[in-house]
Amino acid sequence: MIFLSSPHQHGGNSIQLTMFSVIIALIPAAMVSVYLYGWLAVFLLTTCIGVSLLTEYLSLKWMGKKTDRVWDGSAGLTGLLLALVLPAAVPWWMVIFASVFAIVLGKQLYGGLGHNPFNPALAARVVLLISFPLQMTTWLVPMHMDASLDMYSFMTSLKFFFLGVDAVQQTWDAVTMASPLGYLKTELGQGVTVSEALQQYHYSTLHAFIGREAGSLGEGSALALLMGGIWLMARHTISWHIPLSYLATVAVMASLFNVINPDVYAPPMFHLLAGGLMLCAFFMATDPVSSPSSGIGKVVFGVGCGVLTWVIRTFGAYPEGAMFAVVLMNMATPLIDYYVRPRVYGRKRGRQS
Amino acid sequence: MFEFWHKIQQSLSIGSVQSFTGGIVHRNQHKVTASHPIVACALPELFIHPIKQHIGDPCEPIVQVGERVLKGQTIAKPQGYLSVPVHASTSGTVTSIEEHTIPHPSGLGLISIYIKPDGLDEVDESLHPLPNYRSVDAVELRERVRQAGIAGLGGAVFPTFIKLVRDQKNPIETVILNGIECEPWLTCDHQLMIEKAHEIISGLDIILHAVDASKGIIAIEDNKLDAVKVIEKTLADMGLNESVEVRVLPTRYPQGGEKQLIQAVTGKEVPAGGLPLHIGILSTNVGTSKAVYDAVCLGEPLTERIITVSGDAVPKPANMSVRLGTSMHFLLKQCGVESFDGIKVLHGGPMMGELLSTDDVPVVKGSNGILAMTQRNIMRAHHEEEPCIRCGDCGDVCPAGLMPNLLAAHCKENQFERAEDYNLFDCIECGACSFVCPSHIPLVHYFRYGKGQVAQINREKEFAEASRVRSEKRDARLAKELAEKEEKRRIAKEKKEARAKALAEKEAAEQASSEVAAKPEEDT
Amino acid sequence: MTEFGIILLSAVLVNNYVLTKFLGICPFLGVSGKLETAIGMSFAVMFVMTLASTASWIIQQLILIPFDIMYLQTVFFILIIAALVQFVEMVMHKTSPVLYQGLGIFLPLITTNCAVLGVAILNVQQDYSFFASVLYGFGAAVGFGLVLVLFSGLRERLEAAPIPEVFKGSPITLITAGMMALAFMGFAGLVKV
Amino acid sequence: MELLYPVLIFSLLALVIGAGLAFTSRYFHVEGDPLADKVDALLPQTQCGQCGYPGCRPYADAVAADEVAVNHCVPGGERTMLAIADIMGVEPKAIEEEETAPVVAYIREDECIGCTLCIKACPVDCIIGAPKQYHTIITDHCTGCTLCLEPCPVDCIDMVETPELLEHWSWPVPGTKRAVKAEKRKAQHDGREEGLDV
Repeated sequence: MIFLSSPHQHGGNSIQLTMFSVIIALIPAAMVSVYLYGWLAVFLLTTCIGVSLLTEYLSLKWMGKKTDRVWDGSAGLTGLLLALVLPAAVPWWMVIFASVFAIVLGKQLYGGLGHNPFNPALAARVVLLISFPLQMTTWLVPMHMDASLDMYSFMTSLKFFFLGVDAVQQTWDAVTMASPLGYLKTELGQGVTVSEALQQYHYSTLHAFIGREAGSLGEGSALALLMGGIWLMARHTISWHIPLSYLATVAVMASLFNVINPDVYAPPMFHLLAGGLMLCAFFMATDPVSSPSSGIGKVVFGVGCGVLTWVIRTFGAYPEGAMFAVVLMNMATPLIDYYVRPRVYGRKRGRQS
Repeated sequence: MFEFWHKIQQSLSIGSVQSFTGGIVHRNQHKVTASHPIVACALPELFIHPIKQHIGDPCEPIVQVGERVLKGQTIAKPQGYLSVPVHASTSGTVTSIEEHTIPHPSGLGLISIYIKPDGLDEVDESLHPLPNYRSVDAVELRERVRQAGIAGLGGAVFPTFIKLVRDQKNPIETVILNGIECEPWLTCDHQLMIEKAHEIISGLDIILHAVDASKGIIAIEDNKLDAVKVIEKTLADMGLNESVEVRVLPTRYPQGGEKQLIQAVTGKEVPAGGLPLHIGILSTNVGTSKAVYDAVCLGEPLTERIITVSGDAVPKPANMSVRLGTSMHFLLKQCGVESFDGIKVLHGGPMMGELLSTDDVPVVKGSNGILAMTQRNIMRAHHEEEPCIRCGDCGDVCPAGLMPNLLAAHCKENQFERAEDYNLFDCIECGACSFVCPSHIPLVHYFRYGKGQVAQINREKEFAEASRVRSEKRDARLAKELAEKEEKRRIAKEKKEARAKALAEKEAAEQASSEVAAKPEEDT
Repeated sequence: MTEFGIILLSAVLVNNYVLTKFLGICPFLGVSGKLETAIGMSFAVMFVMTLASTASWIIQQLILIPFDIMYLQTVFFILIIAALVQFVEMVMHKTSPVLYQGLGIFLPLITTNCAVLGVAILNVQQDYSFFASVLYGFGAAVGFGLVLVLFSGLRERLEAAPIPEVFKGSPITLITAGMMALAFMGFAGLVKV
Repeated sequence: MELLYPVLIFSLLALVIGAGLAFTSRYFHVEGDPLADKVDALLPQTQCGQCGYPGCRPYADAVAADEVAVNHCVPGGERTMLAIADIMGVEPKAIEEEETAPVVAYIREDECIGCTLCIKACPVDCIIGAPKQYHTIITDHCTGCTLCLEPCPVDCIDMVETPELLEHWSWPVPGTKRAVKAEKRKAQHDGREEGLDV
């Protein structure tokens, strides 16, 4: 007899259910990306997800593990998330490289699902950013902004994706623009004030909120991400701790410094809606594997992410601070789990036996 | 409105002040036997009474094989302080005293007293009823509760008399009656409250008197509103609604756990390593309260209890009044179970109950439910373990505030010191963590494994220490013996030498004297 | 004041000794297996590095420059730092057993590893004042300690992971260290030195 | 001449430092830490001698002095070996002998001739008896060292497995091979053919 311990009843939750909920929650964001970049977004999404699944399958096969793990949804989710943080202008080989990196070095080498110390999608994104800084900071003009731009038909998109900008008889200058964060960074460096810079950029908070600004595929629409995120929180797939503490910290830091010197420090709303913050707060930082387990640990994690995001965005060389912040806090996760523990019933807070 | 607000609180997992931390809500309670009236179980052909049915020291049989015993007669007397006697459930003959499997996950046995009933059901009347309990001394009440063999009937079977103390340092202010019954399937306490409200409340009154407490609280979950009505009405009839309050709590598991109930009712926490007594609270199950009433007012020791017999493999589930010592096999047959193939028997509820390896096990004081489940249903909960995705759901539902995923990982890697550092021994094994785990990790099993290993390591350490002392004593003894021997040898040698010397001297003297003697001869 | 702050921040995060300067890799990989050890090691390194930058500054100013024997810099630094650490270890062993339990066993390990020597030499190269060099030494050590402790936390987690056989041990450790270095690139440009 | 100064300064400095260190090492000398005690505390104290030393303390002394490997304590098993390796800061080494179930000695009293030889051999003094009287073993104190087997002239001592006590029962690791193995052993012990599958 094999001894079986109580409980003899189960709630019915499963890994697959969790992963597919997150995927479903990301569908609005993916749809916005298609609205912004048309066929190009479709190519990127399918390539990322397809290559991720294929890599996962091959890794599992080569390591002699059960290959049905491919369908637990985690590889697909990694692929989807990776696609959503990539700029639309990246060439096909970079997409494949990133997907393979995310699955192999980000996850499978560490022993597969549940053991990766870093968020695989973000790890791949960081590697790409450091290795190919130019391509990773080139943002295409979204479809709705320039109707005359002949970029987003099926054939041109395909050509652009595989052969580059020359194949579609365009120049980089014509098809690209700066993202709000990058633009602000450059202008601030030249001594322009925040409000002037935003005005020049024709920045609109409403547009940023519903997602009409240039940026990575899925980062654009705060609205779509919020919808997905709140649905996940209502479903208990993710807890409120990380998103709330993360966003609140960024908002508090930004408002504080914005009050001190509004010419140099961007307003909180700008920070909240710009770049990958929403995506990171709801879908990257909440990756269960690489974030702390306890509620209070998650709050600490979120606050840490928030501070680092604001600091790197404001002072660092990379205007996109959110993903660095999350990867940096991923490193601290084991320590947070060790030192920040919930209060045990009948004991005082703190570590004692 | 209240319900709606509560749902919001639960879905946002914000605990209100008056609630315990963590916990889960069972979507399907499976309370199929709710409002089934209590039926008496038939007399079986054999009773088996294990000599230990409570937490603490085992009893010692005081009857002989072949002896005739009466219902309620003490057949095993307590050994040590933390122990209560065992009584015969009916009149009959002791047929043997030997090991029998008891309801324990190990499937191991314990010395048990076998009684063959004679069908007469003659009662031993050595315990006098004390209907005027208010005039009885608290010490006598306590002794009575002990003699009646009462231990917590909620499942923990902690001897009840221990709790009934009047401590000057920690006076008990509040007595909480636990009518929560938060496990799915079980309904025995629910039905007991409906049918025996008067007895339960009288029992509470006895306990209040025994510990000189001023306030009683009967805690009931909001899925048993009919019981609340009955209890409230009875309280009003008995004129006790001043001192005793009915507290309706939202249904949540594991609210029936003593520590959790105290937190939910009073907002206080039992300090780690302490007892409810230390914060002036006594908590006991409604069944125990009824047993106290029986023991004091009727002079009946604990020989039967209410059990829910249910499960998806039971055709006629019921709440039954069962004599202790009845075989579970017999009980399930009474409820219409024909074939035991592909059926697993659970002793207790599905969340904390034990899976029994055989159904030939007697009902004991701690049996609050017997669930016969189809194997398929049971195995659905014991899905193959998948890697932990560290989602932290287990920590969110943990009523003890632990981090079950890390704890289990350390137990799995045999890092027990780390596990203890993560407060392994504060785990109450409620099973909420395993219930919500998306990876189907048997977390509670890992904790039990860890606790067992730690206990074993400590035992081994103690044994090694004792062995070292014995070995060192032996070495010292041997050294002493050796030294003594040396000493003796030395003394012997000295003596021998002395003797030799003396001899030599004597010889010399003799020689000398002979020489002296010879000299004159020479001279002559 | 701002200058000191910048020195500290730069030494801790931006120009982290381990992850951007690749100094002190051997204790970083060697003593990061357990969290407790890593913490002990971090404090020991903080202690030694601060001491080393102080001592090397004094030697530089009092002996090397006056006698014009700058080319013997390395030899002198090794001598003085090694001796100092040995001395401190012995004194600590006698006077404070508790502290010795925590730090003492690590002291001989790091007498003159590349990070310690590096801090002494870099100080001299950058021509810091006395306080600045002490602060720089301390900051570098804090950065080292921070990374070491973070890394040990990660490694403890890797211990339990079912890593493919060929990647167990050093390979996965180095991959993780590489990922950490990449993440620390995020701090680039934080301080313009 | 130009080379002389640096060499002189360096040598002087080295000399001063060397002298200082020598002085400190004498002045701040500390007795070696009681490593052997720590090792001894980890050993199971069976005094069985299976390690090749006449008891646990001598083995602990030898391990602390780095004379012998950490993997010679058979009764201690893997856990003890790992703990010792941790203290000594060496790589763990597998134990060659297989771990066996815990046993205690048992004297078949009707065969015992009362020679007291086993009493003398017992390292923990847990055999009671007098010359020409039956001897018996205090099972609670027996370490299962088997040292009493050899001196017995009539071979009346058996090593029996300690019975599984209800209070000492502990849960096996969930669903692993070890659990299955434990179950098989138990099934054999009970005379059952094969463990039931749940």
